[in-house]
Amino acid sequence: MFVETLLLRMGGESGIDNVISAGDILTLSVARSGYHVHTFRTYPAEIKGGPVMFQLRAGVRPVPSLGDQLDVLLAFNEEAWELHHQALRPDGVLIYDLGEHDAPQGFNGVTYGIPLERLARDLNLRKGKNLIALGALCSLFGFDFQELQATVKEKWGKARPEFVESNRIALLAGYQWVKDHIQEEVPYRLAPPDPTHEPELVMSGNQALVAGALAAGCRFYAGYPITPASDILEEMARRLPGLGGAVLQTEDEIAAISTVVGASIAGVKAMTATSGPGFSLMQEMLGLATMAEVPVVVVNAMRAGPSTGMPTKMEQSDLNIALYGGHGDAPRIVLAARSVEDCFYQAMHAFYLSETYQMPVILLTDQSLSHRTETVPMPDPNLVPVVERLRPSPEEYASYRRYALTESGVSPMAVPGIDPTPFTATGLEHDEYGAPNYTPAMHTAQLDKRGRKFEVVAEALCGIQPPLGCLSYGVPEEEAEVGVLAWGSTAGVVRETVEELAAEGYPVTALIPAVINPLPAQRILHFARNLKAVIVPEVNRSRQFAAWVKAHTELPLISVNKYGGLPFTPAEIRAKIMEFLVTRPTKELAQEVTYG
Amino acid sequence: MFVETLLLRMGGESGIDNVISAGDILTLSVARSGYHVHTFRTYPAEIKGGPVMFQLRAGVRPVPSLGDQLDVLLAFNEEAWELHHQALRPDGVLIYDLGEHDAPQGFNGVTYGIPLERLARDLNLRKGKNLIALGALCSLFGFDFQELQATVKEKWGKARPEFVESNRIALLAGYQWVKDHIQEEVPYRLAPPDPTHEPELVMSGNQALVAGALAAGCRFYAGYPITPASDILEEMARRLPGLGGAVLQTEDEIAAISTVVGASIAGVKAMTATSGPGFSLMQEMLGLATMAEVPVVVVNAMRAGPSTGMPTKMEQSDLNIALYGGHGDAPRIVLAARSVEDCFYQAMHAFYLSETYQMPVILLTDQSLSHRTETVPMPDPNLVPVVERLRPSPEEYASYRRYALTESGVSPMAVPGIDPTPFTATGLEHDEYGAPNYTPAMHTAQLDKRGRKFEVVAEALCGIQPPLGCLSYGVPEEEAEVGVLAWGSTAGVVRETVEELAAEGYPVTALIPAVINPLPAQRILHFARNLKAVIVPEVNRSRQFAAWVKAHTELPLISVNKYGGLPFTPAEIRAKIMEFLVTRPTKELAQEVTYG
Amino acid sequence: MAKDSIQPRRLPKDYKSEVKPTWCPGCGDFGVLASLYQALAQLQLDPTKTVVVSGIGCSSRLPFFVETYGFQTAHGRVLPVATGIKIANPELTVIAVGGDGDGFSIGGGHLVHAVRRNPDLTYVVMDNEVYGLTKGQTSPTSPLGFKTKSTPFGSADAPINPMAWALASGVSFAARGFSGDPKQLAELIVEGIQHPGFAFIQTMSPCPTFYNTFDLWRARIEDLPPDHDPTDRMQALAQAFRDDAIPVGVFYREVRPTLESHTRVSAHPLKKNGPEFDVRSLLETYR
Amino acid sequence: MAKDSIQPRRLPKDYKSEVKPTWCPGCGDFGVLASLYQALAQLQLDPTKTVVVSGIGCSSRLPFFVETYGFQTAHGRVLPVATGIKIANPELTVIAVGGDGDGFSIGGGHLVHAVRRNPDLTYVVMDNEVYGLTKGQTSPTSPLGFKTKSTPFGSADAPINPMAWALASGVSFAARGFSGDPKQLAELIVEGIQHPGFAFIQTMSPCPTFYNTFDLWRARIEDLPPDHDPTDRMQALAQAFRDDAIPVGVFYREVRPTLESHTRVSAHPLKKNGPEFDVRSLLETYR
Ligand SMILES: Cc1ncc(C[n+]2csc(CCOP(=O)(O)OP(=O)(O)O)c2C)c(N)n1
Ligand SMILES: Cc1ncc(C[n+]2csc(CCOP(=O)(O)OP(=O)(O)O)c2C)c(N)n1
Ligand code: SF4
Ligand code: SF4
Ligand SMILES: [Mg+2]
Ligand SMILES: [Mg+2]
Repeated sequence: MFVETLLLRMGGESGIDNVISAGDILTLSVARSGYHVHTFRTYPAEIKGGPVMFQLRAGVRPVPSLGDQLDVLLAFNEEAWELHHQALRPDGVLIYDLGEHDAPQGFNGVTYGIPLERLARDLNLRKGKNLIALGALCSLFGFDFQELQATVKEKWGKARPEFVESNRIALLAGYQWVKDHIQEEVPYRLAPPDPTHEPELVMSGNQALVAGALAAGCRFYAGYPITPASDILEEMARRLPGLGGAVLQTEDEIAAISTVVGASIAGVKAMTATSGPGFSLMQEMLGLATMAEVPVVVVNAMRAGPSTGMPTKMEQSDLNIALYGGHGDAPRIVLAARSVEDCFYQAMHAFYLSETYQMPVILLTDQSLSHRTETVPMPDPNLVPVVERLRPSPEEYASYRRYALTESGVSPMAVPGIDPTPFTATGLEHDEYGAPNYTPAMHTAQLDKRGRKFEVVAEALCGIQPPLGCLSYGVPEEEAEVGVLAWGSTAGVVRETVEELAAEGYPVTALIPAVINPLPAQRILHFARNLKAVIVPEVNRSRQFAAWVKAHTELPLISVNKYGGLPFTPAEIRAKIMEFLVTRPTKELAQEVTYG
Repeated sequence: MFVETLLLRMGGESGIDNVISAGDILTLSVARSGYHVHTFRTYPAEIKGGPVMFQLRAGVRPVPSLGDQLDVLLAFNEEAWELHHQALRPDGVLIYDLGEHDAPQGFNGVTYGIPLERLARDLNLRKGKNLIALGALCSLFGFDFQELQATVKEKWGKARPEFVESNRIALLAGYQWVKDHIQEEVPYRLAPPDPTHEPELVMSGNQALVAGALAAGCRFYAGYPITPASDILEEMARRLPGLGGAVLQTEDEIAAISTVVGASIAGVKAMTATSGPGFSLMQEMLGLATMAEVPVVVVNAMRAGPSTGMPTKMEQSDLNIALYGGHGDAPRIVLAARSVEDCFYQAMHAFYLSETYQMPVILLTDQSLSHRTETVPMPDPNLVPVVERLRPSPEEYASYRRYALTESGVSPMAVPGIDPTPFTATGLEHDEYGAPNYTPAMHTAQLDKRGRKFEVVAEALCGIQPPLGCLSYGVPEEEAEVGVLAWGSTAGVVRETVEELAAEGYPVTALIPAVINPLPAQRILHFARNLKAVIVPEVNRSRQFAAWVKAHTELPLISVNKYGGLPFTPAEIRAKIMEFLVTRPTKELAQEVTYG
Repeated sequence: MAKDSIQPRRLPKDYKSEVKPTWCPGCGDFGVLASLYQALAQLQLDPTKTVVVSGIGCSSRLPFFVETYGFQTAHGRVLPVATGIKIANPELTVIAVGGDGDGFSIGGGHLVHAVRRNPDLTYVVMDNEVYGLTKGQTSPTSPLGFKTKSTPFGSADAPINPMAWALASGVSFAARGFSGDPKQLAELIVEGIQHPGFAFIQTMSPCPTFYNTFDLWRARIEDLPPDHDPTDRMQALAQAFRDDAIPVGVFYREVRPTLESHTRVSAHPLKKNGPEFDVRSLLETYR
Repeated sequence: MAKDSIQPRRLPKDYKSEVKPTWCPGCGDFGVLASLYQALAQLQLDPTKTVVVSGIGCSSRLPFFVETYGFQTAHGRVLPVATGIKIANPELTVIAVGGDGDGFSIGGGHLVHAVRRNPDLTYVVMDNEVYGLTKGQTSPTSPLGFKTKSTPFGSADAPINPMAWALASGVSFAARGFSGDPKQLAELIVEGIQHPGFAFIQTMSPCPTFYNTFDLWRARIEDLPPDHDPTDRMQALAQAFRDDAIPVGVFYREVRPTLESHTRVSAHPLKKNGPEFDVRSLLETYR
């Protein structure tokens, strides 16, 4: 049977089965054949050893979520079966290592034993087991074998030319073994890709984010390693020197944000990225950036908290600290990326806002978004303006006031070594020139100035369109009965579910803002005006986004919360929507769509 | 004329006129005569030199606020006149240093020139000018001169016995000069004190807070100096060693909270205190205390922010970070002290809650409360239970689980060296024994456990009475038309204004909770049920408390915000209430009361 | 360091907890853990009166593997937390452990101050010159030019010299061991625990996964010269600065007052042995 | 350190800003400020290409009093901020200033790492052995037994030795001056600014209000011995540890690569002199 999406998981032992690298290469080759892909992976708590899992969801049309039940499970060992069999659909496909472990019991779907380990041993390719498995999968499910071979050669050949030949042999061995031993057809096969669809990029959220930051003109990065933000540091370290920029691995996160604030004062667009614990440590310096009006971009790739929590698991529980984390009246712009593609755009957006309004911008992502890969259509950097901060004009030189009480709140920022107008920036309350000033009138005026900037942002952002503004999915709002209001990486699963339900004829819609602060409250109220129920799914316990929306709109919201370290699945979202849906589609419509 | 309260301000040059020490001694002697007092002081930005001000408000009945216009201004120099004359009522009393500066112009009230500097010079008492001034004030306003003499002798005599005689001479010189040269009666004099009223204590908020913490059993304190919390460290350093406790001045605030967490793990009730910038730095370790379930008390004495802001000015702008400052789902109990007296009770309360529920408790105060002194009736420590944390019972030893998933969420906490049940505490997500565990089920269960504790607190606190619970003032709620909902140190001025208005016959009431999280939402809803308007005054720009209340109650609230670094005055609160009051009292009633 | 007289003599294995180490096969930290078991047994430390405290990192997982009280704190905060525990109850034996990143990078500010205050802690740093847990970035002890994912063109930052740093900060006991020689290391840990004051023990503990230095270090490690005088701070510094070899042994030792001798909490609320206190007597002073 | 050729020669007073110092009369920091004006004038530094950065404290108020670019940051963060400025634009002369609390207590963790990275900064610490701004508490350089409001029974913590600490951390230039000798201090600051790398200048700058050490220090201060070899780190350490006197002068000097030589930003967005970059070329690599 041809299916529109196929969900395939490989489970094995970290450091032995090379599950992740196999998964990544398979993903790329499948994407190159013209499919859409969406991956998900879990790492063991151990650095080496321990169970590891990679899952590829591929589809003829976009696959915005990680999906539900597995269509295919490839278990490199018995533990993988134990860990993952409950996720496999009853009529799914199980592949196990024939000869190494017994065929798992109690499964009624299709089972194939393939002697992965034995083939590797026979060919004397100790590390080739994963490639043998890929060849076998290719053969079984009819993926483009040439593409797979070419991808392996291109991606691994450069680094390790001495293995090009043995890689080829391994792939072929798996491919051929299946051809020789398995005649029957697998129950599911991906429908052929849309021939008009041009293959897309395959990137992780962190990679897209770095590209966006570089496109926006970021030329300095400072950071301290922390999962799941470390690869932003690493990617920057690889890329920035070639672009005339610099990267510093600092002694801690306080130094990272401090160095970034320094670089920005000196006129360079600068950024840091971290995760919860590091973000907590940055709060004081973020307040300085607010007070001294220094543009900085801070990425917080959320993971399960509080405290050290579960570093390799996702959660959407740092919204509160992003909104409210600093002492004093220190509002910050908060953005949340919704997909891998959106990581690119929101990174550009963050720099745009930060430079324009001279304030810190927090960009929230999370572990699932940071580490997963997705097909992404080539982003268009021209969709987001690249700006430079307002600087004093020659007429202003003579009476330059860094913190002039302007109408918009934005005042020209002189840069040392560039502008001839020295001033002293400070975290103390100050007069228009920057000199310390503690009078009630000046504190009030400067708090108003900084607050006014924020109000100006809110107005400027009013009505921005995708890719930066709110995304909508499903039926038009005025026709909908139930609406889903989501944020961050939960966007994908909401999009998928709502689009599916809408296609099935259900009056369901979704709205997903990227700008969390200032919240597009009018847009949300408009969205909700005819809805019978507004559902807010988020991966945290304390309903952080729902509370924030409620504070601005007084809308009655239905929270759906999950907090086990994993993203929502489409079935979970669907079930919740169904609870509140009264209208059912006519049967005809439903059938038509299910077939389509 | 006899008045019920008298507001007197002295302004001079820091380091020369010794305004603060004079003010403190006058305050104490006036309180010892049976009056109620409430002081307010501002420090210069300079360490030495710069204008300094001390203000004493004394009354026959409690004086919960700093008052409005000055009845009396004593200007040690011309700058003091310049700075403060606008605060002086048109028919007030001005005292200036005769011979040193000209009688200030443009003032139509009563003016007295007293040759303070010349008297000091004549008597060869260079530093005695402030005491001469006190003697003169005493004479002019009929304060108890014997009490003043005794107070000076007792308080300053011990430290500097060599000055006892010259102090006596200085006081007398001022006293006698007035007797000799000023015959007319001053326009205002305090009515005689209530003879049945026993003199009360005179303390600052920080002193009361330390006393409360010690009463609750706090025996370890770690802190890093920061205005206005430094004197909590200093007071603890003086007191704790004598009580068998210890104090550590750490290298920064991160070390302070870390050391406190360590001391608490080892079974000692421990606390730290800081202000905004330091509080921002403590966020990560507070998350560890939440995750590892370690009781700690953290005082945040708020000052004007953000960033370094205005260290010597008050603000109520750290509520958001107190509520939401940590990454992850990390709820914390937040208390806010409402008066000097309440600093004592809430400090005890904080330890009670923290030890009972094994979590961090944040106690908010602010610069005005920390540094002002007030008369306080002798607190009753028995009003707050002193508890020890739950520890494993012998029956539990064999199968001890530190993080057992109990119904209340509270699980026995073993203490090294005391209980024979070793375990490892951790900031990682963990199973019931404390071993790292990243399974979705366990993370969900432990988040629920920690969250459940919080729900149990909310229930337990439901209906607590003063001094810990909500304070109410004015007419009974069911008879009121306008209500004021306030928090923290704004309580005093609200109490005074509302009581005054109620006495004048206006249907006005006030409610002031101490527990901000969990918010007594039911109590607030009950308070508001018949009101036409609920006014929420707070000293910040972003309406932090109003937003928090709104998130829990959906009440329409009228925010009144002031953010210049100074507390509200009664006139400001009164004006706002008047805006929303429809009913006016009958004339008879009003007159009766104004007279009373 | 109280002994429990009824209890039979504890063996190293008795200090093993039920949590199995998650370290990579061949990780140097296994050697450190073995040495610690050995040292605990040699001193017959009471598990209920011993606390092993750590920060975050591969090495900082160690407390879970030891059957004593333990506390894995936040990244870099092991020393202030350990100091708080020790002041609160000086009868406890407090052993702090962690990695080079935890101790010298994010936690570096605390090291100097712990050292100068001289609480009676033993601090065992497992120095692998790399960030293990976050998968192989440069650490403050990584050599110049070190190529990692975070420094693909080679690290430009001169490494710190933790031993010199501790010595210059006034440490009262400083030693260096090698996880490849767990016997000597166990002796050093025993000495460190017995030392009345802050004992800094740098253990060279390779990370075969991200920076396999076993052979390199084994070739360069040698005992301190027999005539080394551990009471001479300048001699110790000279040894710390050597670049011809990695000397191991006790670099420095001095007895000076500990922090707890000034600040110990005698009125431990759970032991209730403080002076009677009625807050009203304090409050009366405000009349 | 660009000179502006049209501009007439700048005098020390030309570097005075309009903001008047808020320091107490007699504060040692006046001497340091005077020395700094002197040094700036001697080097004819361009105020628009010079940045004075500080943390928080009495001493950290200094940037406001200097007519160059300035940045008063947060307590303890002067060095990472200054490092960011220098990397972003290495043409700037960056001078970091602050107090002993700012630099050695809350900022202590950054000092070691700034020192080892060796950015071309000059760091002038005004060491008064006390916390001035917060009104007189013990600082990490306060002597043992020091009685303050925060240590009413005398400080129990051994003071740190900042000079030894900087030297052990690998500082490339280290000097000590005295605010009571502004002429020598100005020379040291000039040398520090000229030194290509991190220059650590400890200035003994008394706080007459909370710890008046003018006479005490004046009596103990003496020049480094004439035969002192500032290229010998061990000799410098020995001088740092002296307790018979407070030696002043250049303790140590060494030229090694600076941080900016590795990491300078050549593609400064406002100067736009980087390579042409179209992000699509990067994105194409993900196909
Ligand atoms: C505040 C914070 N920042 C960063 C991290 C991520 N992190 C965990 S361990 C570690 C460094 C580990 O290196 P090291 O201390 O040398 O220990 P090792 O793993 O090498 O034993 C880092 C950066 C964290 N947990 N918390
Ligand atoms: C995070 C933070 N903690 C504490 C403070 C309060 N504070 C301001 S300056 C200072 C110490 C000042 O001492 P030092 O650095 O020696 O400077 P000095 O005033 O002696 O020149 C402290 C503790 C602060 N501003 N920020
Ligand atoms: S990564 Fe390195 S330090 Fe961590 S467990 Fe593995 S070998 Fe040990
Ligand atoms: S308090 Fe001390 S350091 Fe501060 S300005 Fe006054 S004399 Fe100088
Ligand atoms: Mg390491
Ligand atoms: Mg100082």
